Amino acid sequence: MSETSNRAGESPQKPLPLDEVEKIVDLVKRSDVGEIQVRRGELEITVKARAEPLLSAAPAISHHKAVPEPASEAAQEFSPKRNGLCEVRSPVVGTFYRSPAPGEEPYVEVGDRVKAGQTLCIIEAMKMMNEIPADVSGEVVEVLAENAEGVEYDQPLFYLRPEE
Amino acid sequence: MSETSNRAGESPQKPLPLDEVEKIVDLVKRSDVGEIQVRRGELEITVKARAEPLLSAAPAISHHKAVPEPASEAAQEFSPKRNGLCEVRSPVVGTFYRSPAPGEEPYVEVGDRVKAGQTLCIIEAMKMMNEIPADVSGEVVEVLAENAEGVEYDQPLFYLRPEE
Amino acid sequence: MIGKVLVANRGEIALRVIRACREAGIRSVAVYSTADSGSLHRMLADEAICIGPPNASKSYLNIPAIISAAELAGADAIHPGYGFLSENSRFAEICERVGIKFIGPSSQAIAQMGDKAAARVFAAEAGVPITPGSTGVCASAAEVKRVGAEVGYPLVIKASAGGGGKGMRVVESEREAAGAFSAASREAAASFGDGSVYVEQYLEPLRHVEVQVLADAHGSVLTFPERDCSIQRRYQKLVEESPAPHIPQEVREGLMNSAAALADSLGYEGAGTVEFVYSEGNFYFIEMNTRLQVEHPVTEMIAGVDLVAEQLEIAAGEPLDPAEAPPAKGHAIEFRINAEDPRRGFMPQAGTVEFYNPPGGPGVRVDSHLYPGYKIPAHYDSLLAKLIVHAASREAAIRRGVRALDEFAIAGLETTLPLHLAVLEDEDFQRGGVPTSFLKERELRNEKGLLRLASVSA
Amino acid sequence: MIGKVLVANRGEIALRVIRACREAGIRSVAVYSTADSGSLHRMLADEAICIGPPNASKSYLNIPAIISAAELAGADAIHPGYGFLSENSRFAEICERVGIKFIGPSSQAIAQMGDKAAARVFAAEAGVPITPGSTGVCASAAEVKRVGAEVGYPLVIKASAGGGGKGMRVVESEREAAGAFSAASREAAASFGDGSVYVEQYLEPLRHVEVQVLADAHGSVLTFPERDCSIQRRYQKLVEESPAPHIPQEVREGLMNSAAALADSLGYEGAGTVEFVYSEGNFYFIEMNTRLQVEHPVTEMIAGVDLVAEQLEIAAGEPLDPAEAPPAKGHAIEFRINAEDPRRGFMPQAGTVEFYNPPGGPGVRVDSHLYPGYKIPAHYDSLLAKLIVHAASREAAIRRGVRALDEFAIAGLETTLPLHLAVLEDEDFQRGGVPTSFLKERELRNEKGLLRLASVSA
Repeated sequence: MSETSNRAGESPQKPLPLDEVEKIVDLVKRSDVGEIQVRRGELEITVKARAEPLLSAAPAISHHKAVPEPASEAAQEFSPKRNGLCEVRSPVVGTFYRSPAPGEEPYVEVGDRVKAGQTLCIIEAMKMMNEIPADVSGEVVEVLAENAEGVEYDQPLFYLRPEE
Repeated sequence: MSETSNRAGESPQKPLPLDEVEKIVDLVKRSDVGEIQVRRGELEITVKARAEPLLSAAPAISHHKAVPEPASEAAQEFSPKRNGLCEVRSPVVGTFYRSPAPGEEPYVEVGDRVKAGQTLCIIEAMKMMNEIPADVSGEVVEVLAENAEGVEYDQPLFYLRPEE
Repeated sequence: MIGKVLVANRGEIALRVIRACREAGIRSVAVYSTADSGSLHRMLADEAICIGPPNASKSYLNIPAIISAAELAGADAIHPGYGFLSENSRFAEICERVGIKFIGPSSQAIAQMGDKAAARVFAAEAGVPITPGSTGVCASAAEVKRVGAEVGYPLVIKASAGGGGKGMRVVESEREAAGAFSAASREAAASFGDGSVYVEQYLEPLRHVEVQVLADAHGSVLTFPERDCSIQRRYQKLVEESPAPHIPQEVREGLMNSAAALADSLGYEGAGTVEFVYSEGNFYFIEMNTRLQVEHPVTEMIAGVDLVAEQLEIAAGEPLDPAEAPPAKGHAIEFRINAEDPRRGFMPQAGTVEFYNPPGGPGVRVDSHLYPGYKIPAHYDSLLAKLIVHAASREAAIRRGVRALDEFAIAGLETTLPLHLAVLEDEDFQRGGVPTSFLKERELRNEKGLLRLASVSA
Repeated sequence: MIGKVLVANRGEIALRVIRACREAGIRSVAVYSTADSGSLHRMLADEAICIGPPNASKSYLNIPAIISAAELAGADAIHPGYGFLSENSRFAEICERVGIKFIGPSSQAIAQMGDKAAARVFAAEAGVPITPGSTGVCASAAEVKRVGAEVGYPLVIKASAGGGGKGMRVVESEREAAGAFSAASREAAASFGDGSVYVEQYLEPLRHVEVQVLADAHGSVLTFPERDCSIQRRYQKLVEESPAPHIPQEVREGLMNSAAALADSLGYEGAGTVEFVYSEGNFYFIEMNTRLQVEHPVTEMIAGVDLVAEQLEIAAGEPLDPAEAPPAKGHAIEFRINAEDPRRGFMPQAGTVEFYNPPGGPGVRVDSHLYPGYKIPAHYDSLLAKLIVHAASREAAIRRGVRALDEFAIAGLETTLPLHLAVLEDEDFQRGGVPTSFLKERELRNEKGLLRLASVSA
């Protein structure tokens, strides 16, 4: 959270009234209204009911695949940065290889520092080798795909912690 | 409600008027409006009803009867008393007659005072004449069905203003 | 000519009739109870009249209210659907008396077939094989014993006014005859207001097969290849198919001819179903249902006939065209999707349909009154939807059934959908021709969220 | 034997193929773009692989991504559906090269029929009547004039690589030939990367009729009674029916024989459609679509055939059984329900399906990827659902169509549902056999919330 204040005369050091937020959350849930907004001066609290009562029912029916799963879109929106990490995703469908050729050293290991543009892995698609570069400089925190396994478009491959 | 103006000189420690919020929530729910917003000075409270995501869309499609109309149940719950009036509803399906026989005087007219148990009309069903009594004593305020017309079960026939 | 039909029913069958009226250019009038104000049958009919409170005895079984509604709406005919007043001869008679065409047979034919003991006698006289047993009603336990001595045990005592397993008792030996007789009579009296019972040889294992009949007002009778309705739970059909698997062609012809002979000797008019038990190559008459059945679509799918449209035409006095019963094609199976939880003793479910998406694609038909957001009233029967699949062979129909059941999405309450998938997975069912004891002989197991049937070990 | 099929498509046709695979015991692999993560085809397939971003050129048209997905999933065949890569001979060729069975004809047959000018020549050689016009491509306006002098005006110039009305110009007289030639060539070059055009006599009024073909790998060809697809808007079909109204039996046979002759001479394999114009008792070849068509269900309904199941069997090398084309029964009509607002110039609609309840009951089939809550992506074509009705006669099918369209509930966006009701109400349509100019000659009027068609006064 930012430590500088964004508006003149405000007192941002003051703690947020989380207990009041909680009470309003309660009220929204209990009362089944769509939204409650309370503003007083610089303080503004808005609580919206979760929309889509439709699909929330989906988990109730176990084997019926036809009921939509909660779309993964929302998840994807947030994933590029998780806890300040950068996600490197696959730009193509293909087979993920961590090293240039079988038996050779992996391009990167967890803990390695990489520079933007440095090759992290290759993805083979239709006999074409696609080198996948790091888009930021930083540390390799996690490798998310298995060597020699298939990856789909947009599948997360690595977590990088960008340099400050 | 705070009387001090917003911005400078705020008193953010003042607790939020959650009981007032709760009253507005009640009002939204009771009144079936979409949104209530109250503002005074620095304080602003907005409560939105939960959107009926399913059925609110119904009016959008004109000729498709298959989309459920807002069920009349809710209306029925409230209708027995409207503005302190008592509704007399038809207990049977049949033809509504205001007088005992063609050419005779109606049982009651608007403005008449009736006693509980007094016949208000007859409804003919399968050649049977069903006398419909007033269930309270009071004044006939309105006759809601047309003489010699069909009425369905539960259809409102009269408004009575009950005696104090 | 029929210009306007009152549909004296609710749920999917009311929709079925309303749809047929619409397609025939006939106006439809729905009647509904206050519990059904949000129902599709109310919304899709041309007119709708509220006839009473939720309790069926005061609405869908309320004869004066329904007749009044028909008179108010100016309907010239009433379609009773199934259940409710559909086999009530008094209702049919009142319709006849007030000059409203009852879409079905005469009140006399309904009454004749409504008395199950008398119907047996009537069928036997028409040359239809009946199960060995009493001639008409049994007045005492002694008569049950006399039948037992003659045809052997086990026997089954049935309520003459009955149906659906009520007032029914199996008698394993002469010792049990007296107790079973009085229990059955008592139950019959309590259930139907008539304690009369009759007794038959109890055949087991047996299959339930039935023949769809159409008869016009001019003496023509059409019959269709039999339906097999042996997948039952407590005498309630769950899965029906047509044609019945492994039935020899001469038996098929025997069934169809018997059904035609019975309809003929009754002077029957309209749609009806003659029910038989089939056991070891022989078939015997059980009863005739003088109305449309829940499972009529399986016949429609294989025969390419529209039975409700035919009912409307017959009611209008039009003659049947024998070309309307062309050779059946392929195989059809119907699944009754009920608001019951098969994982918890088939506990009835009520509540709101949170999500609803019926399956589509080739060879799939859904008859249902559901829609997303529909509140299922707790007052009526549990049938939510009928899924009917049709394919070139029984094997293909089973595979299509699996596909469609798996796509069928109903959320907000538990249904019999997973039970049907378990039935289709059963090897005996896949071989075909299982007896009515099929479900009783199996237990339901929950495996990784899927329901499976396992034979009960002896 | 095919064990696993990758479905290189989306929407209702992806579901159609997935359903057929499921029923055939074949595993299915869906591919989807990030815009389709909430799509039913992703959810109903056995496996699903994301192949790219929303833009179709990077996902559903992305050959390397699709081939990679097929290799990753271990699919031994690819079904291309319609549109996208279904008539891309290079794609079929790559499939052939990497050893994945392309479910459709050879890349060579696709290429032969993809060049419309060459296809005309090929058809003529197979003995199929073609519209009088140029032999192959026209290199210059002078050649157009030469054809004009020979067969008379009006003429129509068409793009050889084309389809769907692009690169098409009507030439009313010799004066217009030069301008039309260059305009058509330019548009063809811009649309298809190939400016080649050819010229034909412009027949008007004309009807669009087409014949469904199935051909196996062993030289057997089956054809089915023609479909009439004359209800079009800007060369996009909206309503299709089979059989075509008022087509004499000898013309029907001529159409079916011509289609069979063409398929035969192509060494065709799989499902395909030969398209004809029909004008004043004569028919002429237009083009052959070397894939499944949107409107294939009307043939399925009247012929009782499952064309996608047949495609799968043919791809597995199984021989066709001539008994699979039995005499057609009844009449079927398909309505394309598009996300377009007919009241506002057919403006495309996107957004969320707030309420969805498809019609049910007898003779009604719905092929759709919608569900309540589905967000319609703006990136792809506007087809939301196909409603197909089947009944004993054309009149009955029209009445059933009215009934089903009226029940069909889609809320949250405007659709072409009301347009279809207006078409069914039109007296000329009801008589049957209207030309492709049907919709152009009428204007849409809004009357009390209902859409009606009114003839444009001359």
